Amino acid sequence: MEQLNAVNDFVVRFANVNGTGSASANNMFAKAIFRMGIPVTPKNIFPSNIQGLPTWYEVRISEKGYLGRREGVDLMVCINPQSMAEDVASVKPGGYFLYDSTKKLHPQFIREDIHYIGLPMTDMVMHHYSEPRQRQLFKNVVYVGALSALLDIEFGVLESIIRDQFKKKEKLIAPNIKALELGLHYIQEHYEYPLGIRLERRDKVNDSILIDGNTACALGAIYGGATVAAWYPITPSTSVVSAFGKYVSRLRIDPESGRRKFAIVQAEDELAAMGVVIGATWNGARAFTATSGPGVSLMSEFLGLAYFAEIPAVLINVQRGGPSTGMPTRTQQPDILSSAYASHGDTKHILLFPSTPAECFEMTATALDLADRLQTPVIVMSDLDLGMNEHLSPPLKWDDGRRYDRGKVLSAEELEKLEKFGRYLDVDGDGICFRTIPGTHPTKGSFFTRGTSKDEYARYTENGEAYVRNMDRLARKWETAKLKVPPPELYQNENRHRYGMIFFGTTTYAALEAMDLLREKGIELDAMRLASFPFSETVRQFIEQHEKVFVIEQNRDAQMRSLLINELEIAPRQLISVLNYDGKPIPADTIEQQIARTFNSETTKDDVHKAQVPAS
Amino acid sequence: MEQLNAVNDFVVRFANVNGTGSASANNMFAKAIFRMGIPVTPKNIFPSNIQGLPTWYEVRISEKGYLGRREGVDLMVCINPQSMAEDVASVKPGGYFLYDSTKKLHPQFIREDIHYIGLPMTDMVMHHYSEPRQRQLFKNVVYVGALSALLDIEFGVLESIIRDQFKKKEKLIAPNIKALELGLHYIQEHYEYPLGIRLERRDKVNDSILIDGNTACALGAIYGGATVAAWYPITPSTSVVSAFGKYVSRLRIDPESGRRKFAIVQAEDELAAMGVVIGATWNGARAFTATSGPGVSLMSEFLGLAYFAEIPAVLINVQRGGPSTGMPTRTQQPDILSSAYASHGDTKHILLFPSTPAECFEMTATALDLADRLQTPVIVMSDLDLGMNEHLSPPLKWDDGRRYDRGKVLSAEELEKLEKFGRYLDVDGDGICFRTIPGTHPTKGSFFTRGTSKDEYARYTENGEAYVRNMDRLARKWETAKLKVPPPELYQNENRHRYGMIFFGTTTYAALEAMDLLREKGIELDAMRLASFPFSETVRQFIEQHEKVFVIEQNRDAQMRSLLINELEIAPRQLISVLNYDGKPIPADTIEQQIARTFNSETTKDDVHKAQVPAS
Amino acid sequence: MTYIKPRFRHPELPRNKIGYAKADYEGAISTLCAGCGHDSISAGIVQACYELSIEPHRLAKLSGIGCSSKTPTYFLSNSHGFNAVHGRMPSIATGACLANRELIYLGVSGDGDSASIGMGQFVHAIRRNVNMVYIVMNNGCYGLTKGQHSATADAGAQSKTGSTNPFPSIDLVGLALELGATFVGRSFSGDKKQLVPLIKAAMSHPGFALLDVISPCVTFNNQPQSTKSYDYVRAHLEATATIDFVPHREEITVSYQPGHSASVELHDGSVIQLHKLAPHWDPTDRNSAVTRLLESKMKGEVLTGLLYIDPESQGLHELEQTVEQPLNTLKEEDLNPGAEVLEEINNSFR
Amino acid sequence: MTYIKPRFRHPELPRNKIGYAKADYEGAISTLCAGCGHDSISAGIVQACYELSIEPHRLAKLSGIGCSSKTPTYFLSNSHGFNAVHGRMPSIATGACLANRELIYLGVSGDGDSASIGMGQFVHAIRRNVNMVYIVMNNGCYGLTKGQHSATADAGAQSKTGSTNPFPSIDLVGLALELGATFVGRSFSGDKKQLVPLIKAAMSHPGFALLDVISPCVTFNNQPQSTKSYDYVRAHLEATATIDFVPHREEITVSYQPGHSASVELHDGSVIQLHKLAPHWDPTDRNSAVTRLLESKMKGEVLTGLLYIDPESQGLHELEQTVEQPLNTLKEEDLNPGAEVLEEINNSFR
Ligand SMILES: Cc1ncc(C[n+]2csc(CCOP(=O)(O)OP(=O)(O)O)c2C)c(N)n1
Ligand SMILES: Cc1ncc(C[n+]2csc(CCOP(=O)(O)OP(=O)(O)O)c2C)c(N)n1
Ligand code: SF4
Ligand code: SF4
Ligand SMILES: [Mg+2]
Ligand SMILES: [Mg+2]
Repeated sequence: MEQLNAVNDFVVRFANVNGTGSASANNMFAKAIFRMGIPVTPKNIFPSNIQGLPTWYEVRISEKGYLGRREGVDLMVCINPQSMAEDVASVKPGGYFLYDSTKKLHPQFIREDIHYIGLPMTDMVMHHYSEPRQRQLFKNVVYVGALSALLDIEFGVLESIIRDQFKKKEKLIAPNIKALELGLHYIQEHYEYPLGIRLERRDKVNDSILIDGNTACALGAIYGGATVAAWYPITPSTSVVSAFGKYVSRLRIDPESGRRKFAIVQAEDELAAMGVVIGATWNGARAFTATSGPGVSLMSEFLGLAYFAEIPAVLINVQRGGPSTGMPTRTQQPDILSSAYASHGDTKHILLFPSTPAECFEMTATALDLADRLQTPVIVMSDLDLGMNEHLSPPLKWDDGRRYDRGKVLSAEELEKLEKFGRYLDVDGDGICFRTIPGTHPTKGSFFTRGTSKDEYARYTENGEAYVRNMDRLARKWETAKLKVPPPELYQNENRHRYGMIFFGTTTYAALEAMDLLREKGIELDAMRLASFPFSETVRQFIEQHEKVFVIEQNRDAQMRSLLINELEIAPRQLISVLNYDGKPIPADTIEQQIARTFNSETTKDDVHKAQVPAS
Repeated sequence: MEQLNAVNDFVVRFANVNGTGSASANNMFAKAIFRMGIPVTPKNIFPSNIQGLPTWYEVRISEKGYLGRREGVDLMVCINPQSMAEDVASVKPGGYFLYDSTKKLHPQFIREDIHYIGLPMTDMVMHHYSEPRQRQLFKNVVYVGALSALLDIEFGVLESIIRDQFKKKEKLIAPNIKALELGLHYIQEHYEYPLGIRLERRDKVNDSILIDGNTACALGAIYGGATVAAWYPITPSTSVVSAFGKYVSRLRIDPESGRRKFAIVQAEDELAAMGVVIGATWNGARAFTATSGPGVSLMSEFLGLAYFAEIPAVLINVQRGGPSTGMPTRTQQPDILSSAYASHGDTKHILLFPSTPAECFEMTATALDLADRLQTPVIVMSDLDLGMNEHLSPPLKWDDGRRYDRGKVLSAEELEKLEKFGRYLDVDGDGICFRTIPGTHPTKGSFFTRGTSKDEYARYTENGEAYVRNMDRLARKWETAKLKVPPPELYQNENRHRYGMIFFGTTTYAALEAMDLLREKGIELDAMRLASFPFSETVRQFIEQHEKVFVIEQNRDAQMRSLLINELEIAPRQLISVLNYDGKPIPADTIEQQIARTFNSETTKDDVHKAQVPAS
Repeated sequence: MTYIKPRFRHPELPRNKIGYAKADYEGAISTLCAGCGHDSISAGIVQACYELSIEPHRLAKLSGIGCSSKTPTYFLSNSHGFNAVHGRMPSIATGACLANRELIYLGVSGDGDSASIGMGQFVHAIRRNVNMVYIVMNNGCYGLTKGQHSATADAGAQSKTGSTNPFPSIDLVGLALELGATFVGRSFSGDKKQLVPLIKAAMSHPGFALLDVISPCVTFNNQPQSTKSYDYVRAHLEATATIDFVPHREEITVSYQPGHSASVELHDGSVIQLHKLAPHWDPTDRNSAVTRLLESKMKGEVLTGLLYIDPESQGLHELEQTVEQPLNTLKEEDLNPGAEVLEEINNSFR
Repeated sequence: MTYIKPRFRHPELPRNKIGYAKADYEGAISTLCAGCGHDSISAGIVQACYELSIEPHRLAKLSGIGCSSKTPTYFLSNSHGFNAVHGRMPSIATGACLANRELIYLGVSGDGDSASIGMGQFVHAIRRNVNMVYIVMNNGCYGLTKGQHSATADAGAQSKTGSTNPFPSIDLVGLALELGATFVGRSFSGDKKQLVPLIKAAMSHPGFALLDVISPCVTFNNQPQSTKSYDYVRAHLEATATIDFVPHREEITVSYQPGHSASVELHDGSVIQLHKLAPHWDPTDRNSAVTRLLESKMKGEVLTGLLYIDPESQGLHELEQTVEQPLNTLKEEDLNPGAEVLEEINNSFR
């Protein structure tokens, strides 16, 4: 029988039941590989439920540093009988299947073309542990121990992880290590090891960290000086604010009084969450909220208020599968249009597109600056994949010399000198006006904030000319924003190819890998990663300098493509969609195949410009 | 001094204070002209307030049937000292100014180039009426009487209107007629009459009616069989449901029991209003709601649910000036994008664009059919100008042979015959599936409606393939919709010119007049009026058959143009924006000027393709 | 439409009056955590519907979002179901109810779904007296999003993630009484003997019937100090009375000592029998219910049972004066005034 | 920041302790209907702020949408104002309050704004005990949209457009008591003598202070049978007690007979003096307030005055344990843990 062979380049998938504590064992597995200096990306595929349903943990190991998802499983670790049929089927021919051999495997699960490794996990834990909860937990550790033999994970690394993890519960260290050893020894006694697929220590992760995007956003908010966080729980954004809470409770407690230099409001819903943010920023604090699709819909009225009344607000939109409640535990990038144009009337919002946890950190802090500078909402467009999965990321960086940009806020002294304060006077011609914070000065600088039309002095007016002046100034501010938002990343010094590709956010991982795959096939493209909306001149130029540009994104309606066409006045036929919207992170071969197909259909014909071939 | 002279072609503006009962006198004025067979369009320009602020009523009389707004006032009827400076200034040179001469006019209000007509209204009513409220009300009637002499309004027509109006309060007829006579006689005794501008009976209104769009929508909902109306009050949509209430209370009471064949829910907010509609239609009734911008934002989450769970819903969006609370009593077309793409995730909604009250009627009834047929929300895009102002309109028409199209709903008998019912099975290949109404059959046809991803049998699933199948079917349904929605109106049998123009809704009035104005200047264009979204092939062809197409709309961000580019894959440079967004209905000369300017800049250059020159 | 089909009968299975077995009222297998209170309430619903001989297709089940709101999948699979968006089920139920006055509407919600995001709709459904049973599966936390405090969490409660709730708990029963609800009951998922007759009574009530059912979340909020835990509720449960529901036309068999019992006759002729009455409490006197509830709160008791019923309750259809025939069955000829009337209307605009 | 500038003084104008004249507390000219109750409440606010010697810039005024919500333009033009979207002022106020604990927050809303679209936020602002005065200008209708019934309209009320309200009226005071509000009062726009000290007391209360002020809409809901009309309220007004507010450090001059009066001392040392007490009512006992209110309702009385105050109230900042220094004044050095700590954090992810 064929046998898969590979060093540091394969996919392991764990099939668990949720609520059984498998997450921490699985994390240990990924972290051990990371500590062996090998690039790794784990992904959780979990149900919208608390306990008892199938959940998967998929780990891609890639010495080359490919961090996107890859289809096909090399080694399946099967703990969940519920999903066994599906799990057996997903193993690549020649691959491996580790299962609980306490019970004999039913013949229907036997494939001729894969290798079975039986580990009597249940038996082993029944024998060695007495408490039911312990049995459940250690079963997970046992299979990690087995994997350490099967894949050549350095045992010392696993030990070190356990020691770190239980620093404060030392008692637990020994039994955990024992469980590892149980698995290890069983394999050593019963099987040839390692398998054809295995690990070897490398030095490829440098100073990287393994962190999820939501935690990084939370830290960005802390470093960016947010003091008020308001939110309403919703998957997959919930952990942004829980991580914020965890760290501020350590980092922002006044040592003398024990009191808090922050406030977290679990609001009654998303409307209120956004209201709290707007109230706090209006009053001069930095504030943010985090939500997902349904929350963005509910926030639209308030987003329009913040746009029109010009109040800073930071929203972290951790996108999930839509529409409506959609696929709450699956990933997509489907809120681009609804975020960019949230609310009725002529509104537009700033969007930032982080693609790594390091960028989640940086862009959240930047969003707080931009919101203050531009006096408008800024939406950080993360997604479930980025937010809830751990990613190999450059370390988070903060320059201690960096100051917050609080934008145009007048102090009491400045007000004192001012002849007459006009909240909506465009003094500098950049569309951004000076604001004042309540309580600043006894007689100068007070004004009325409203969502209705107003004149330069913030007085209510129904005068059409005043309204137009104000709307045109907002359009001017939008032009200013183009110069302030993070620039796109170009992957070449100068454009050299006829075709280009554009991607953003989590699509980046797969897009970069696809570029390599295409290059192997002799197809070369220039590439650009979008970092923000509104789009700068660089984006326009990139598109103009190419005959056709592939726009890779994870939604059905090619929303980023629409936004590019709309806002840059691009001819639609120039932009070719590469889409994936099944709720799983887009894999490199989907991109590679869709692009290659276009290339091969004898020089791209017109009919391919919207090649919405769904992946998988 | 110059003197304006015109028969049946001028603008009269009344400057009143709101809450003083001027509306009914002003309406009488417009109606009299209408009954003299002369086309007329009145427009209310009112503040967001209940009493005591300036309000204007502007009547355009146009024998040629131009029903858009025209800048410049020929005759100002000034009852409000608050706004007098502005009102004096707005009269065209050679025009007329009718004022209350009880008090002498302050010299600052004297212009050399206009004609003043003093009418001591306050004196007259003080003298003839004793009660304060009567004095206030009859003052308004007095000036109408004066106008009857000044403009040659047939007195008998005014009398007939009063008789009709007070059919049930006969006592009021005589005093009203007396008030008219007071005004009439005063002019006859003190001035030469008629003025240079005056009326002459014609036969130009045929069987037209003078009605506001909101009432027409309400009647459309009644004729279309809506039984549940749910709403939350908001200007300018409020009168849709109040008119619905008024007519159903007459037309839909069961004669035997006195009970109602309808239910009107004044919901606690717009979210709830949309929820009630969705609940009612899910349960097999026809239902609708009406709202304006802020309401649409609040409804976005529910609109996404209705799209994804495929529940009919009709929403009448009477647009007003945005963003946010914006200009609640001014008109715009600013919710096109937010309505078309309302809600997060990949969602799209059907839009209908009525441009006359007759179409408000027809399209509301059609919307109820389409929503049932396509099992999705349908949004009727009216606006303040169309909804709240009276318009000269073809009569409302209903063919008694017309049947409601309830779409694909299975009866108990059909279910009985069915092997297995699958709510989301695309049996016919048009993307539209069969639905069942709760309670139909004891054992067949029940299913679970949800906003989450599901399979063909309405079972919850997190399976990516099932999700993609469903999303692709929804995209197929969207294609079907293109064949079902009302087609655009073309104003020529075949396209003959290099340039075309596209307009929709209330922009139509001014656009058609602008076409004539342009023709006078030797500029000829083909024209198309959009009636719906998604756009049909005809729309695409019209654009493709022209070098450039002007898209005329009333918002800042050229939203319809965006939608055309997005959905039809049109090259942006082909579409040139003509915009007006000051909250007043777009006037013909704004359009004419913007188009002419483009034409004259020696063949349209590239830089004009987004000529966002705001009007006024 | 009533559409009772003769059904194949397993002789050994007990059947109700319309020939349905209990299995006919069940749904899909629950995916909730083992031991979750919500599953017991689902079982109570199944039991009540079976005992009342409800035709499943004559009932519509609605919910919002949450573990609790998932339960309609787990009962009555022959009923149409609607899983709305979070907190917005009451408006959907209002619309559904207006469309067809003949079905029974059973709404299921959670404390997050009703007391936080859904507060506005909850209040206004009560105010409108929408004809429906509204069950809140109240566990004092957000189960589905992993255990955050809800607005019914106890002041001072610690969540599993360690945060302390500094805010007072909202008492949905007290709130409903204040708002003028016409049927207010509280129960406990672990007390089927009380829950089932309460559900049955609620289903016969013409108007909004609130059942606030404490339903422990074993995964996130079952610490013994939580007032929503099995231990706490068992220790502090106090009932206004025991309850029997005697449907219309059934013979009343038990009779109780006067003074210690009361019976309330409903519009459709069914009777709620209450015995071992709490002192100074009259089930049809709202003020006495309010007072009784205040007392219990002071003592830290969990007061359960039927708290208040307005036997004169007029449901939404009465208040709105809709015709007897369901609105969703009215046809063109009922609804459309026709071309002739339209011409008259046109004339009024000339 | 306290920033009292010496001001130019017109010798003849009376001044308060910080040298401001009443005119310094006024706003733009009202555009409401002549006779609208809301204008009297605005005047009451001006009076209260003047008497309390509040520095106008140390107060932030917030509102939603409606005629009532327009009033902040008509008082305190030296205060920052925020006219939010409809029904959502409470969340804005919550955020504002958290950002700066040192300002006074004065929220103004209508019955539509609070009891319909804003119900959820209203309830949760109470629950959080947000430090603010919350005045509902309650006229039982939607003034600005032309007189539709609001959720506080009387059951059976006829609107000017002729529709009858079949639903019970929501009593915001009863609701607030049920929800655990820490300061609950009701007043009448036409009773400045009661209103002004109530506003003053509310402004000194550390937490959410609700003032439900009946404020007739002369244009749409002033028919004598409306419980929100001038006539009705004048005829049925019943006060819990008359009220005096004695600010911190002022001498208490009047003293009343024991048994007929009570005084409540607030945290900041100011004192609320109540006299001619309603029988069986203790202003600091919530249950007695509930009972008193129930009684009044039965009699058709409009019970006004201070109904309940919790002198131990802990406002949102206490509950959230925020630092003394306003959050909006914290600087980089207070907020940013610095690069070194970040490196430690990075390490924890290796
Ligand atoms: C608009 C929106 N916000 C947030 C969520 C996420 N969410 C799902 S269930 C839930 C809370 C459920 O709590 P509860 O109603 O008490 O139900 P339980 O799970 O405790 O039974 C939340 C916040 C959502 N689905 N939609
Ligand atoms: C989202 C939204 N819906 C509706 C409206 C329209 N609207 C403005 S004020 C108002 C009601 C105001 O009633 P209330 O709060 O009682 O104030 P009042 O005018 O009676 O003082 C409504 C419905 C709005 N501005 N925004
Ligand atoms: S998390 Fe709690 S509420 Fe949800 S299913 Fe589990 S026990 Fe029940
Ligand atoms: S409409 Fe009513 S509430 Fe509004 S200003 Fe007039 S009287 Fe006051
Ligand atoms: Mg719960
Ligand atoms: Mg009101």
